[in-house]
Amino acid sequence: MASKQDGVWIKLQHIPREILYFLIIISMIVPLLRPMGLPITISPQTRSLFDSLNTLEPADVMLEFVDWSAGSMSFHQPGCIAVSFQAVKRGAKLVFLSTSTEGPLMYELMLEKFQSVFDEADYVYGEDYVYLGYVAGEETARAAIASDIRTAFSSDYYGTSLDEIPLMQRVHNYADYSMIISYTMGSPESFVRQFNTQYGVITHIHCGEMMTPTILPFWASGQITGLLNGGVGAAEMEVLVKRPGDAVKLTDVYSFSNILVFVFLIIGNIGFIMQRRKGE
Amino acid sequence: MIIASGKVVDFIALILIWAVAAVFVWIVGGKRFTIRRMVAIDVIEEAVGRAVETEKAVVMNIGGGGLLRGEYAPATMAGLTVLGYVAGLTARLGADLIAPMYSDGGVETIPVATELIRDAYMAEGEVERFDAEEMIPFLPVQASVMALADRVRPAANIMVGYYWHESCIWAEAFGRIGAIQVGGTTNLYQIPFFAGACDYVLIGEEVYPISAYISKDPKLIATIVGQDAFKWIAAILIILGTILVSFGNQWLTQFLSM
Amino acid sequence: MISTDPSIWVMAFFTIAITSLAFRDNPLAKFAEHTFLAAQAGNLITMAWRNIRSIGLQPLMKGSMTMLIPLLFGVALYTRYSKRYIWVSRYPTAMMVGIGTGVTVRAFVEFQFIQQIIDTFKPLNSFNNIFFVATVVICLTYFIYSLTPKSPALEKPMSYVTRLGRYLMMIAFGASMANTVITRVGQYAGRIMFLLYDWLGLG
Amino acid sequence: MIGQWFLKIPSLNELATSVQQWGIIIAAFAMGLGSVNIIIRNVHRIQKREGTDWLYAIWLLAIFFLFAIVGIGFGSASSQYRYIFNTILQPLSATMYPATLFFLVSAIYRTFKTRTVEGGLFVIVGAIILVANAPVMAATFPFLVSVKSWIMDVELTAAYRAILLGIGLGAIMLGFRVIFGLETTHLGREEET
Repeated sequence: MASKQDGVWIKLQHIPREILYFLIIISMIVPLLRPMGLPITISPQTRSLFDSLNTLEPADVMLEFVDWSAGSMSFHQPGCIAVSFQAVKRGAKLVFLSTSTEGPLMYELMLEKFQSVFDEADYVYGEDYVYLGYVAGEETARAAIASDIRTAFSSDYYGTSLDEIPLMQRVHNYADYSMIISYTMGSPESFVRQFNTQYGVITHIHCGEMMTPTILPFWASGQITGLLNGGVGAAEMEVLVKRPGDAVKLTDVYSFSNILVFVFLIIGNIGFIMQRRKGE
Repeated sequence: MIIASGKVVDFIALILIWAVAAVFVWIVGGKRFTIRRMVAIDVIEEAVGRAVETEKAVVMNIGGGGLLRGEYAPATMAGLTVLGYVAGLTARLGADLIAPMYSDGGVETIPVATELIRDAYMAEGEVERFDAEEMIPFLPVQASVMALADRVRPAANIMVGYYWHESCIWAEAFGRIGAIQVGGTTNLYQIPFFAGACDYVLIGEEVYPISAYISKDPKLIATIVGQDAFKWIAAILIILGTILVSFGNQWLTQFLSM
Repeated sequence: MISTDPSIWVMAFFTIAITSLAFRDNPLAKFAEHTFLAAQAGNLITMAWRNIRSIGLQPLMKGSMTMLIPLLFGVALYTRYSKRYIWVSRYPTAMMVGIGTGVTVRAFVEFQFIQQIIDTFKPLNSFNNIFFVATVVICLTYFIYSLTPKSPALEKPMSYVTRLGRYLMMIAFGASMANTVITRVGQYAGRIMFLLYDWLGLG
Repeated sequence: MIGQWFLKIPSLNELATSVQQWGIIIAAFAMGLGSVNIIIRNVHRIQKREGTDWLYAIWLLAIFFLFAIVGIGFGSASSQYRYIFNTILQPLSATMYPATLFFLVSAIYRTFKTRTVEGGLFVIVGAIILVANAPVMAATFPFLVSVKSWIMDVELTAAYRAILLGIGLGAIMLGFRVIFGLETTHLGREEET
């Protein structure tokens, strides 16, 4: 009898990986076609970002680093839209820029969805918001932007000189930035180093959940003010600004696929333990 | 005041840390210090031994960080040291070594690695077994890792260097075929895959002492000793500060924020 | 309704081709991967050129001669392909490493050392705080390799402490791994959304 | 650079700012190095004519030049460039990294095993967080949320803080080695490439 049971365990350890992949894809498709709309709890990290955004005054300038690549568009784009929406609501001026190569095109894709918000709020390009394009050099570039934005950019993305842009005429260096937010899958620490540590600018980060653990210590110590935790954080932000969108849709996907992965982990390990017990 | 406010202690600390390092490197020297036993070395030896027994190969990879960028170079260099060590072991014990290199990241390490492996085989008098074409295949794209794992089916897979998303592909591909795995990277958010899939994982900057341990380079050991001194200082500061704060005394906090 | 836009079909094809790689190494996936490498490199060149032109060449045209220095250094990087002039590329490389290190390292003392130590000063009035401080110290001692007590009486407890540190870090890595799952799911779900909504026209 | 950080000397500040700008320009040039490598390697592959391999190489070069020529000729803000980017690079880039999910799932099932105490802790905590990350479970069993937030905010933050302290010191030491020339052996080596 025991051997029959063991046979099951061994079989459970050798499910072909194609089946696993198929199941995980199904677990993502079903909730996307049949959304459930589960309640979303707001984490303290997201809450502190939201509270910080609400301190923005109409003349304040906020730097938004559009640093995501197509890979993380699914949650960075909704996150950026939700944050920018709140900033626009507060009347803050937005300066978008990129230090990652796919950034410019990601900005334009984001703008397609966001233009209507700008129009509604009577935001004029060049006066209320501006996009500066890409600058090479990663952390060196971030340092340059903090100390003098004109060393990194001489014109905006569309070729207009910075001095001819009304908004940029009063934006020069760290003293003019009220806060910065970076949407990144690269190196979130470098923004904190160059903006917060160096000049004390309020720094927010939106990165993937996988990187959150590595920067949580900086959030705990207050070096990062607001921390959006990937897709979960983006969904929380959408709920907070009362504009549910793509990130909220993703929430249901997490339910299914996470439980499925959990089941894989347990099956794999029970099989392993049973097999080892038999081996002893 | 010439020093920016809020940075006084930082400035002094930087000078102090460097001064202590300089003392260890140039005055005390690293020779009189030993690095505690590193389990990873035992695991690597055991893995190569297993490869010899089963007549399978050993795969060693150093990631795609390259040597050009400051952030990634130290990990790649540590990886190169380990590569030299593994090459020495395989040359001596008689296992086949395969050290795949990325062709789309950190290409500047390829000649360095080739040189290193040749030297290792030369030192063991096994230079006729060195064959660059066989030993150092280029992976045109990272995902051909899977194909490599299926083709070679090595007994051991050692990964030390700087890894990004591909860490997971490596760990999975070689874990599936049951190879003994040793992994180490300084990219914090990739450590978990190595931690889960490897028989032994080098956590973060643990890759540096291992290369000092292998190379026995006194200067390298000296910098490790310098760092250790400040880790003790950090630990003592934390304990001291915690005790002070518990009694409501903010003196140390204020002093350090100066 | 399924999309009739050819570019959506191309996008869908590439999405599926790359995904198929996870199942098996195949020519389609190889084709898609090559396309990816090429397009990425092309994009890099495009972006780099914009940069060089806007902050290097344009100021030079306007007469700021100091811009010649970085431009020449930049061109010098390419001497690495010539066996004879390879030594020239050493200078821009050294300069790049130097600037990069300078920009980063100056922040580290405050950013990742002093500030982090200050925030660990927690009053020992709750279990969480005691546990927190103890964990930081125990894990930190794991990373001490050379200046460890040599006397046999201390060596043994020390080895227990370092092992405990390893266990504590493993717990953190387990949590971190689970977080990675959610990131990857979120990213890939974006592709599924594209395939379902934009390509197949469902939902 | 380090001087600019700590000291308030105007002339030093200006120098540091322009050096930063130089750094950006050199970095932009360095981005082309990879492309030169790609061209050299693939021309080589075409010359070798092994199997079907050279066909891929031709295709690769064609796409590369398509992007480079459109990008430099029309500019990256042009609609032409946007079109090729959005149809070709965007879906590829968007799938390349997320597809790691499948490897991750397979690794979780097959290789993340409770071999040792370490592995056991890893798997157990991983399992708890996986469940807690599923909103459905978090809504049904609220205690999971508090377990998760304890692990994340206390355990994990403390453990990672220790690791970060170590890495921070390592980086400071690296700066020491670069500035005082202990790192030259590797720089010298690299020039041999």
